[in-house]
Amino acid sequence: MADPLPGNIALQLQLHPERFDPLVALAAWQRSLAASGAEPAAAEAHFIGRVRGVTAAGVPLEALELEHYPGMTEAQISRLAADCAQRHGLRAVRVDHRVGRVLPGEAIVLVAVTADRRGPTQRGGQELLEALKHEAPFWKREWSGGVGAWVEGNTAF
Amino acid sequence: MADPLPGNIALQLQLHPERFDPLVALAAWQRSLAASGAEPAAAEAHFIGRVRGVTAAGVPLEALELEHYPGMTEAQISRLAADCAQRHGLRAVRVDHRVGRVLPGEAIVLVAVTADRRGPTQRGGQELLEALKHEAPFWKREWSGGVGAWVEGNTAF
Amino acid sequence: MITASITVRLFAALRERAGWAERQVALPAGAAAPTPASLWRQLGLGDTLPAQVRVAVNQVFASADQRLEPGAEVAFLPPISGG
Amino acid sequence: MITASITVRLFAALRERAGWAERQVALPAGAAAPTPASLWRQLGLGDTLPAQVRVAVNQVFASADQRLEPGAEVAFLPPISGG
Repeated sequence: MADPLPGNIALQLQLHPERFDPLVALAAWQRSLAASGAEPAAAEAHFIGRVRGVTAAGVPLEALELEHYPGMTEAQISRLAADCAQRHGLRAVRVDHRVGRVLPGEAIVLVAVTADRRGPTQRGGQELLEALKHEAPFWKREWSGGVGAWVEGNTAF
Repeated sequence: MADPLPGNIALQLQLHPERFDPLVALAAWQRSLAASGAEPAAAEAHFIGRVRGVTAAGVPLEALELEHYPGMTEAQISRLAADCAQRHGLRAVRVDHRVGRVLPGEAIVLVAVTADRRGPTQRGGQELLEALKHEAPFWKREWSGGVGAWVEGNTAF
Repeated sequence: MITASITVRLFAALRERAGWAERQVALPAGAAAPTPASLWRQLGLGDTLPAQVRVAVNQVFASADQRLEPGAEVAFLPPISGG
Repeated sequence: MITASITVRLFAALRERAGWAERQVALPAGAAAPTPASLWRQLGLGDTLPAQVRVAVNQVFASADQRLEPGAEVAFLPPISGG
């Protein structure tokens, strides 16, 4: 699960076909970073995205269905993370993303990064989240009233 | 511990005289938000700051000593959080901050916020962190080689 | 004799509209190598590749006009909506 | 007769330089109300309040020139370095 990225950055990436708890994922990540023997990073930023209870059109959402491109999705996230880590001097990156059927309120994405200073940490985490949303092959279908509709494009920033 | 802020925002604030685990604090916060019956927020951002192993001057740090102004520090953080929550439309804010003697690698600050969209969430969390660093009465003393030196101003962003 | 072929994959709305997810396209010996854009026409997906459809070749984003090697996997990707 | 007073508090480097953390300053009956700046001089902390020292009155940031009510708590705060 841990791929070395250029410049000794460690990426942990996990796609979850079932519900996941972001804090459990973060705890596992922090334990593995501590086990590596490195000094804890001075700055760490996390972002958790959860499924809204309404569709883009404003009606109640039953579920979100998340399709991906097995193989390419993982490879593309690795490339995006390596790129972002290099640009911002990140030390470690963790990405968790749901696939399959996701219910309102459930976590859909977790992005966590560490670096030596708070500015690059925050900017790097934000940039990686935007990159995932626009450059990693995932497609959402909103299910409402038994009817599914593919989402074209992202929710407002 | 939970103060209502203007606009129905809940602030949880805790000053820790002893070591704290940010993920434990986050779990307690998430449980209390869930217990309130509100739908989970679509966006949640966290920042954790930890003590570096070297002083601003670059020599090994033994410990950081954190002084605060009991009463004013808590009141000022509440004001800063309410202000930031209103500006960015935050739904919930959690702040944990160490006081006393803090060792290298230990968490010194946790800022966590939720909102309905990722942009305001990330911006609101960052802005609150900067506000804490510049507007909440905390003073750091770096201990190194048995000598303490007060830190004037903040580390680079 | 083994016939060289290219794998074409469709995802999400494109897959559902076409009614298929994956096809093997045989490469006739001696014919010019196809491009993603030429395969889009050849498979009856449309006259021209819409600007919002992205192309991946061997699981990396690629130009719609690049020549495809035998054995390549080409995918047509509707607008991404992850995260 | 109870003498009205003002509490003055110092923190961090200011406290250590002055050698004290808290003092009660009595307000003579009939005298003009002091300001944080006048207390700074009166307590021998310096001629003028340095620009980087911030003032809190009753635990809220305040001007160094505001008149202080009897019973007020005024604090002199060196540059903040939290977070």
